[in-house]
This record gives sequence, structure tokens and C-alpha cells, in this order.
Amino acid sequence: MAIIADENTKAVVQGITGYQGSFHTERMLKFGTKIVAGVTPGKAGEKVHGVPVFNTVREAVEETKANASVIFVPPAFAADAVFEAIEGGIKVVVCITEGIPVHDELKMYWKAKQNDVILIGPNCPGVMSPGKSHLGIMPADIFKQGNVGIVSRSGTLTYQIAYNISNLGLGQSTVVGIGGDRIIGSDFIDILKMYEKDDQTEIIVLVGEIGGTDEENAAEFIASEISKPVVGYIAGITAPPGKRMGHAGAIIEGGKGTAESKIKALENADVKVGKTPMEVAEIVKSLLK
Amino acid sequence: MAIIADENTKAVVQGITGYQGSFHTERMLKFGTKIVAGVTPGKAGEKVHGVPVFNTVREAVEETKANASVIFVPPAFAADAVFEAIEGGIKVVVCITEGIPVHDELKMYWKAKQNDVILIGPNCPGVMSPGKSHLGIMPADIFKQGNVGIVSRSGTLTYQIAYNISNLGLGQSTVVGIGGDRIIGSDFIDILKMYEKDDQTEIIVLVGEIGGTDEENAAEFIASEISKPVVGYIAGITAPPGKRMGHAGAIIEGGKGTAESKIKALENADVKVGKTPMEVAEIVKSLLK
Amino acid sequence: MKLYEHQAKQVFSKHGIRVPQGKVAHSPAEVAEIAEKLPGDEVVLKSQVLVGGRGKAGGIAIVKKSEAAEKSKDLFGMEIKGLKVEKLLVEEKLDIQKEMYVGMTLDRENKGIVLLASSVGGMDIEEIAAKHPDKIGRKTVNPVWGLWDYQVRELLYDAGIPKEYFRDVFGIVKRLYSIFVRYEAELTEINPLVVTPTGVYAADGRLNIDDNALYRQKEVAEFKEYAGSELEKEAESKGINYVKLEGNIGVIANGAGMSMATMDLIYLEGGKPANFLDIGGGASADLVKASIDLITRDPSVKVIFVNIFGGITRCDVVAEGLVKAFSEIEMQLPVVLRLAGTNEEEGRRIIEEYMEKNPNKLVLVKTMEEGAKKAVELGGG
Amino acid sequence: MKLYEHQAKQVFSKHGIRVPQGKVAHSPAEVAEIAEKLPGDEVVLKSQVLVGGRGKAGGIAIVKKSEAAEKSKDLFGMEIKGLKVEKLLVEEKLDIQKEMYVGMTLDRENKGIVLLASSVGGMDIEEIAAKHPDKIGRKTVNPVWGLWDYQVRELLYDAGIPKEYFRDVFGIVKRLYSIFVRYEAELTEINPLVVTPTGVYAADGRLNIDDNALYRQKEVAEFKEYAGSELEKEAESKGINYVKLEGNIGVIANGAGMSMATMDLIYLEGGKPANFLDIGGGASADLVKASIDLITRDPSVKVIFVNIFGGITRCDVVAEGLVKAFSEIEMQLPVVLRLAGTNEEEGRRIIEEYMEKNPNKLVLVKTMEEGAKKAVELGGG
Repeated sequence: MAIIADENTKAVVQGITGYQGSFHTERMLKFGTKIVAGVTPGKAGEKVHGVPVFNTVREAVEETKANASVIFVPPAFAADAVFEAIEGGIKVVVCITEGIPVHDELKMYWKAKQNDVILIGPNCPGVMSPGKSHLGIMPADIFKQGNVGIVSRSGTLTYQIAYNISNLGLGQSTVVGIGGDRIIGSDFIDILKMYEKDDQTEIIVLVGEIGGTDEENAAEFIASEISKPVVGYIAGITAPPGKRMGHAGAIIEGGKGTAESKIKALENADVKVGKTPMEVAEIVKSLLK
Repeated sequence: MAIIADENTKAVVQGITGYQGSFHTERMLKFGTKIVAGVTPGKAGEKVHGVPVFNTVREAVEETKANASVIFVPPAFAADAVFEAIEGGIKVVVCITEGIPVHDELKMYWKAKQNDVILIGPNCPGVMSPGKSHLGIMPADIFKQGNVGIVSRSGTLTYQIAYNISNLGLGQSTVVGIGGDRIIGSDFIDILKMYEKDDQTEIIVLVGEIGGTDEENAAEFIASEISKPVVGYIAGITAPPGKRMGHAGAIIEGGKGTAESKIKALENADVKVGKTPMEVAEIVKSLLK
Repeated sequence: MKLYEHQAKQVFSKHGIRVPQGKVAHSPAEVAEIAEKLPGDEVVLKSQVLVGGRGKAGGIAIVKKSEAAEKSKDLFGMEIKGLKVEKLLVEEKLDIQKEMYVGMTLDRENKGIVLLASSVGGMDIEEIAAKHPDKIGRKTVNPVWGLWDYQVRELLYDAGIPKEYFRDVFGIVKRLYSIFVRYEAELTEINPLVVTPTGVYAADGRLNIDDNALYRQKEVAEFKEYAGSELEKEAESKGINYVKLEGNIGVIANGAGMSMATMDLIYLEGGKPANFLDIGGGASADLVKASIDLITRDPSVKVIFVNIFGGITRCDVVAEGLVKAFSEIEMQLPVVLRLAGTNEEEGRRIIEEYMEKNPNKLVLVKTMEEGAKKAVELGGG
Repeated sequence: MKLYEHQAKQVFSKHGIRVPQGKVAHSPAEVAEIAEKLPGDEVVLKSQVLVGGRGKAGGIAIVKKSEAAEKSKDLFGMEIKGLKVEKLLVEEKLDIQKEMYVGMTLDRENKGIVLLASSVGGMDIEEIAAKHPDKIGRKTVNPVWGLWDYQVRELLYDAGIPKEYFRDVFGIVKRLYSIFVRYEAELTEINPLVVTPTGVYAADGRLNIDDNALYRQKEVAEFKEYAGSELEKEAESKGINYVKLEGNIGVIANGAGMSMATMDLIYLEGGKPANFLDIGGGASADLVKASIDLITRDPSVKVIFVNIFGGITRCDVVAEGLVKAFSEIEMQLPVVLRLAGTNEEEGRRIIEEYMEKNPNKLVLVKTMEEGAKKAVELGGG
């Protein structure tokens, strides 16, 4: 089955005429994703890699029955794009855009929540269900269809771990990059719930990093609600506390959210935590046997 | 059974230490309403007619398990009071206050809606279930327990019609004054639904007035969803169009919302419309036989 | 509270919506002075009255600058739908290439703010809506979430706003919405919104503010001018809801619904109310007295029908106010009085006590139907 | 972006929160001049550095006016947690009767804004929270609905704010919240919030603005000063996420998670990273070149490990940047390079082509584990 994106996903790309939008639309099409429409205000009637462009999401949905959206618009316009997608009737919104003001992200979160829309991201690599659908910017070649579900706060680390898993002869049901910002649409728990219900997923990999308490909350949830085996990885063991690590999602706030605290919480929930991306893949392989 | 307010209603009065709050608390207590707490910030520890006063609704609910609120605070603070009641866990909020800015009323409506709270009013006389509970400012003496459900946009007209019904030897299950402002928490349809389900109510009286299209919408709803007989009254047949009639709820906007249009809509839905308040009572009596 | 066109335009301009150059004149001399300083050969004289249909009533004129003062004499003192023209807005004449429409108002049904736009303007928007519904864009905004850009785009695409003006109109709609919210408006519109060689302008402007919000809308509250007939102005200044009507039966009631029902009853009995007067909820004795005072000064009134059903209003307080009025005002008119509801007993007692000592023409009735009948009888209807 | 205390206070004051009189000085002479004009006999000298714990580090002094300039010489040029003191805030000394606390920050877990208040302040708020949890009021505000008065009241009752200051603190919390929203803050706090005979003042102030919002927060964006070491300042001005660390292995990676994982691996292999450097997503060749340039100028670096897994970042673009860097910068350092993901083939081809013609000390590895091991080896860890 896979989660979030599958054979039935028909996607619109918001910001399709931009550089990133166009580049990744081509890659998604090549992968096999059903990109049925693009949206850029004022560019209705154009085509990008053969995909028809509309002025509004509402029109695109009316014409193509799209049910998912991938957003590539610049940060200043991203919240508006998310709102437009939601009010346009889209049920899965994947927001790739990085650098969105956090006060906008708060509104995006609540808008999606109130409308029962799955919002992935922002500042995320998207969703990849190998062999079915890919909504985002992941390097498709490294994935293989299989039964490992991956959920991750970090983009590149996700690729790394998926790549290692593929190299061991295994594959992924779905790979979800939930994004590294402090306020995101879907957190670990939201995705864990879906994997728990998903027939195709037999084992779950959770990739976290320092900052916040999302991993600790996930650990608690896993202990009580998840029956499938979970393997973890936490980046930032050696990050100096209080220093700013790249994006704001990785600030260590008030001593909480350290790698130690997260690893401990996961291990207490019977999650095997790998020390390197390679070790994570190896644990997955050993548990699947 | 009655609707909205009954024997199980335990009410808090917001603004209990004010002139109106205190006056009507005494009257509600005399009627038999369970007023378990009052709220006025900064006056915790005081008592008004024996009712303990708290600083916050949250505290009042924690201490007394109140499940309804009657609001008498001045218009500038009324929206805040409604929000406080809703977040404090109150499930029925009756807002008596007149003169609330309409942009505040819009927010009150959505806040109640999102939290599944019944908001009655503002600018309304409240809810009266004779023999059970009274949340508001109605003159209790004129009501009698019975099986006529009344819902009305006009305060004084409600009393008049209820009074006439009582004088004919009948009584009311519940009387709801939904308020005359343009934006109100519960409209005719919301209350009609409750009367339809209420065992005690055998016949419904709907009292409308010119302005808006609430009566027209109600007529449509009655035609398809209400099995009990409905008797109507519409005030403002002789109101000159475009002139401002007291509160803004009665402005005739753009030719729509005339008494003629409302009466016609109701009659099309098989509602008997009385020409005078007395005639309304007489129709009710004839239909109940 | 309705703002005059020139006031609305002042607000628009302050918030970045372009309006024609112009100024308000109170006399032909001022008209000449203002016209002189405006660009072009011709100017527009616009009567400042708070009703629609000025144009059709002849309240707007385009004239040569040299003839502006002379022409303004015709306009000053004109009556438009009962309102005297006391102010003229003297404006530059725009070089109009196209007329469009944007407006917004409360959406009672959807509990929001409805935005309207049309690529056709200058006529009555209701007429356009009826004849060319496809030319009207319509969008309800949820007041909690506010207006988002995509909604403005959808509105303008639906309205068929041409590409070349899209960006300008987009900006104007956003500004207009923030004015609507910031000033707590009930309605605001620009009709026509005009395209000229130098850009898009609000050639006319309406902005109605929620009266209940005036206490915190100090900037526009200062614009407040009482409008209507002398009695209506006085009533408004005292907080009495009063509208002058054609008949001869003065009506005082509490609550808008009850007041309207009272009028309806008078009509049913064959009479005609002289006014609508709602003392509201919880009226004081002084307000009751002021209401009686007001009505007695309307020469067409032959009888007064006071119809009170007390809730938050107390019958004893109303009775006190009446007694006060009867004692202090020289009353020749017969009064029909119905008191019921809160403190009814006490109210009737006060009135009966007064009647014992004072042979006023006061008839105490039991029901409003009876009262209406009696009032029509006494009014000679 | 963190504002300095004096900048935060400037914003507070503009929005109606009272702050002590004072001004920023850059030299002892300026200190004397400012102190002279302040009321009272004594003044407070406060080092302006963007770290906590100034007080304990000796960065704050209360002195007689006459001794202010002399004392300021000790403070100027002091180092607090690695940051040089270059500015002093010279302020009037308040007559402090009581210290309280108010603050607000993002609530990641509840997706809102959490407001904190305490009737005890002046110490570390975390310490208070740990030792006297009952003394802290806490309230999460939903950002869509905004802050309502009842929430402020609940907060202050929970915090035990005494009745006599309730109204003042209420006003300050409301103002602080509107500052938080208006300036798109991540955090703002007043610690201590002090009671004096003339009212309640913000004796200290923090205001951190969301970097992602600076493009539309022009008023505070102007305060922007690059902080930290020279290399860190340069990196920030170029948009590179760079933090100087203790070790000798220069690290370049894409994505914060990958960068941290790379550092973690180096530690696991027994080495120490010289820095954290994240080129972000979709980096250009120029950014890659600038990153190499930056790291080569850190004298402690012995080897550079470039660890790229392409997604939105393209391996060919990274390779181009590296080639550019190697060609234009005189490189003595060995470089370990791992390229995988988007356009991996092309990236490796570009690098291999370059290596054929140029005998750089460049080691191309397959995995990041292998790369870390190799880097530690070459770095002599």
C-alpha cells in the first residue's frame, strides 16, 4: 500500500514555472509520478514538460481532479500557497520551500489541522513511495521498493540511510522527510501512526536530530502504540550545546532535546538506535530476518 | 426534556458584580436557576446574592462544575468573556450584552463553532425552560411549563407571544431568544433542529423580523427536516425599506429580507403565519387540539 | 455610521489607494477657489449626501472651471431624497478609460466578509449582478483567517479583471480589505474604480463603520455628523432609535421587533404610525421622558401609543419616566399605555397613582391589540 | 537574529513599555557624557554582548557618576564567553522594590506561543522554574486566534502577580505579545521586570527575531550586526552556516542533519571536527568555493572532509565549485570527498577529470563512514 503517496496520487506542482519547480517536475515525471497540473498565477495556458499550467489551484483541481500538491514557491509566498492548496481541495500538501518565516509556519500548521489535510514540511525533501509516487526532491535512483518505512527530520541523512538500506538488498515502503524546521505540518507521531496501519511496512526507521522534544514524544508513542519494530538514528551527539547548527530546528533549547536524551528515550521504548547511518541499515537487515 | 437549559444546567454569571449582572442573577435565582458561580476579575472571594465570585471562568468551572454561562459584561469586553467561557470548558454560553462590535461577533461565532459550544446571542434575552432553568433576562412570571417551543429574533416580541400562549392555558417547553444582531451564535435552524429532537416540544413558534435571509433559510429547512407543526410571525410588514429600524439586524439590505419574502417562504413551507402576536397564540392553540 | 464620499476617500488615500485630487467646498466662492487649483479645464462637482442615486437626481455636474462657482449655486441647497446638499466635493476630472467595481460587506449567512469585484462598474452593482452575474467575482473571507493573496487572485480572475490592471486592482483590494478590518466597517466600496492613463483611481468611495465599534474607532468617530431631519438628529444624539414616518400615531415601544409589531398592528387597525421609536433595552426614566418630549414636538402626532413589555426594561422605570414627562411637559395629546412584564404591578401602580391626582388623557390598556385599536380610534384614523 | 539589550529596549519603549533612561557608549568619554545627563548619583554600566550570564561574568557595574568613565575602561575590551565588549549601555539606576519576570517564546510542541510570567525575577528563569514551579505562570496562545485578555489574566493570577502591579503587568504582557507578533520574534523577555516608586520598568530586555522574517521586518533588520569570530561573521554574511569548533578536521556537508552526522562519525573514528559547515540545499558552485576558501583560512584545519549527498543539491554543481576552489585557491590541505545522490555520475566525472590534470591531494571515497575514517587518518587524529 505505502503511505501518503501511491498509485492514486495525482499531483499539482505549485510554482511549476520557477527554476526549482520546473527542474523537479521533470524528475518526478521521469520517476513516474502523476503530475497532472502546475500552478503559477498569470501563466495559465502554458505547459511545463507537457504539464498544463493553471492560474489557481482551484481551477487545476476542477480540471484534473488532483489530490496532492508539491509546493516550490519562494518563502514569502509559501504560506499563501499552502492555504490555496487546502482551500482548493487538496488533501496531501508537500511543502519543499525552505526559509519560511516561523509565524507563517504556525498558521500553515493550524490551517492544515483544521481541514484534516496532511501537510508534509515545510523545508523538507518530500515523500517517496518507490515504484509508486514521489512528491518532492529526493534522488529517486537510491530507493528500492520494499517494506521499510522511513521517517526523518533531515533531508540528506534520509537519503543516506535509504541508500544504505537499498545497498543491503532491502527496500522502502515509503520515505517521509518531515522537515527540519521548528514548526512542521506532520511530526513523527503522525507518520508513525500511518506506518503502523500500512500493510506494506514491516519495520520503521526514525531519523531524528537534536532540538525540540519530538523524538522524546515519539518514543513515548512507540512504547504504547506501535507494534512494528522501530530502528532509530539521532544526529548531533557531538554538537556543542547552545550553538546554532544550521537551521533553527537544531538549536538546543534550554538543555532539553539533546541527542543523549533522545537516544535514551528511544532505547527505553525498545527502539534500537544505530550509531552510524550504516549501522542503522544493518540493524534493519538483522531485524527483518 | 426541554432544550439548551434544563434541571442539569449549572450556570456561572460573567459580570455578576455589575448592575445588570447582579439584578438578573437575583431574578434567575428566584426563578430557580442553579447559579453556582459568578466571575468578575479581581473580585474573587466576594459573594453576590450568596453566589461565590471567582476571578476566572476556569477557576469557577473547576470549583463548581458549571456547564453554562450567562454574560452581562459591557460590550467592549464581551467577546473576551465569550472566549474565556469557551476555553474554560463551558458548553452553553448565553450572551445578553447589547452593542457588541460586529467584527467581534464574527470571531465569537467561529470560536463557538470550532469548539462545539452552543452560543446564544449576543444581544438576546436568553433561554427559558419554564419550571427548569432560565438563563437570561426574561420576565419569568409570564411563562408556563408546556409543549410549545419558541425561537425568536426579537426579545420583547418573544415575551408577548409567550404571554399570549400562557394566557390561553398552554405552556412552553423552552423559549429561545437568538438575538437581533446581524451575526449571532445560533440561528433559527440550529434551534429548530433541537426542538425537532426534543420530546417535550410538540409545536414550534418561530418569530422573525425583516432583514437578512435567516427566516427564508429556516423555511427551506422546515420544509425538508421538521416534522412538527411550526407557527410563524414576522415583524416589520410596514417598515419603510432602507430606513434604519433600531438595531442593525433590521436594516433591509438590497431589497432582500422583506417581511413579504419571509412570510411567503414560511407559508410555502406549510408554516401558518399569524398577523398579530395574539393570532399566533390562537393558531398554536388550534393546532394543538 | 456612513462616511461621506470625501471622508471615505480621505481614508482610502491615507492607506495607499489613489483618489482624484479635490476638496470639499461649503460655498460657491470656495468652489471657485478649489477649482482654480485643480489640473485640467474642467472639474467635477459632487453633492455630499448620504444616499445613493445622486447622479440620477442631478447632484453631480461636470463643468468648466470658469463656470464651477455659478453651477454650484444650483447644487447647494438642492434636496436629494429629503437630504439638503450642504457640501460639494470639487474634484479634478479624470480621463476615464474604463470603469470597474470592487466592494466588500458583511456576509451574514456565511459569517464572514464577502468581497465583490467586477470588470464592469459605474452603474448600480445590483443591476450588474442581476444582468451579468458572470461579470461579478464573489469571495467570502473567514474573519479569523483573514484575507490571503490567493483569494484576491481567485476573485479577480472570476471578475475577469484584465491582465494589464490585475496588479493594481490586486493591491487596491488588499488595501480595501485592511481598511475594512482596521476601521471595523460594515461596507466599503469603490464604484467606479477607474482606469486612467496615469493609473487606477477610486473615483467614488463608500465606507460605513459599525456604530458599535465607534468607541474604539476614534479616527473615524470624529467624522460623526448627525444626519436626517431635526427630530431624527436630536433623537440620535440622545441615543433614541427614531425614524419619522407619514402617519399621525406616535409610537413608543421597547425593542425593534416590538416597535415594528406595534406599527404593523396600527396599520392592521387602519391607522398610520407617525414614527418608529425604540427605547431599547433597560431604558432609564430620563430616556422615556425624552422620547415623549420628542414625539410631542412632531406636529402631525395626534395620539401617542406607548407599548412596553418589560424584560431587561422595567415597567416601573418606564412609568416613572412617563410621570416625569407628563409633569414637566405640557401634554395635550391623549396617551394609550400598555405595560406588561418585569415589574408590571409596580409600573401600573405608579401610573394609577398619578392618574388619580392628574386628569391626563391617559388610557391604560391590557393588550397591544387593544392598545392599537384604541390609538387608531383616538387618532381619528 | 538576537537584538542587543539596548535595541530590544528601544523597541519596547516605542511600543509603550517603560525602560530606564540610558544610552549606548562606545568609549569611556561617551560614558562620562551620558552618565552626566542621567538622574541620581549612580549609574549602571551594562556590557552589550549577545550571551547570557553577563552579570556573573562581571559585565555589569553600578558606579558613582564620577567614577563611571574610569570603571568603564575595565569593561571595554573585556571578553565574555568569547565575545568582546565593544558597547556599554549607560543607564540610570532604578530604585528597585521588587523584581518580576515576563517572557514569551515559540511553543514547538503545541504549535503556539507560550507566555511565561513570575512574581519572582532577576535570577535565571530556568532555575526558578525548577525550584519554584508554582511561581511560574504558563499559557500557550494559539497564533490564529491571538492573545485575549482573559489569557493574560489567567497567566498573571497563576504567576501570583500582586494586585497592586496587576494592571501594569497586564499592559506590559499585552504590549510584549504584540511586539512578539509584529516583529515576528522567536523569543522576547523582560528579566527582571522591576517595580519602582514611579512604576513598572523593563530593567533588561531580550528580543530575538526569526531570521527567515527579516526580509519583511525592515525596522529591526537594520539592527543586523554580524557577531562571533571573524570567520563566523564572514560566513554569515555569505549565507553559509558555519560554527567554529575545537578540532582539526574541516567539515563541509549539505544539510544540518548530514553535517552533524558527519561530525558524529569523525568523533566515533577518534578525530575532532574543526567546524560545522552546512552549505544548505541547492548550493551554487560559488557557495561551495566560498566554503572551501573559508575553511582553508582556519589555521587549525589539517584536512577537509567534503561529504555531499545530493537531493536538491546537485553533485555536479558541488564538483564545479570544488574545481573552481582548487584552481583559484592555493590549496595545501588534503581533501576527502564523498559525492552521492543527484547527478552523482556527472559530479564524479568532473572531479576525476580535474584530478587527471591536477595532482591535488584529493581522495574520492564511496561512503561517509569510509570518508570519516580517511579524514581522521589524514588529519593525524
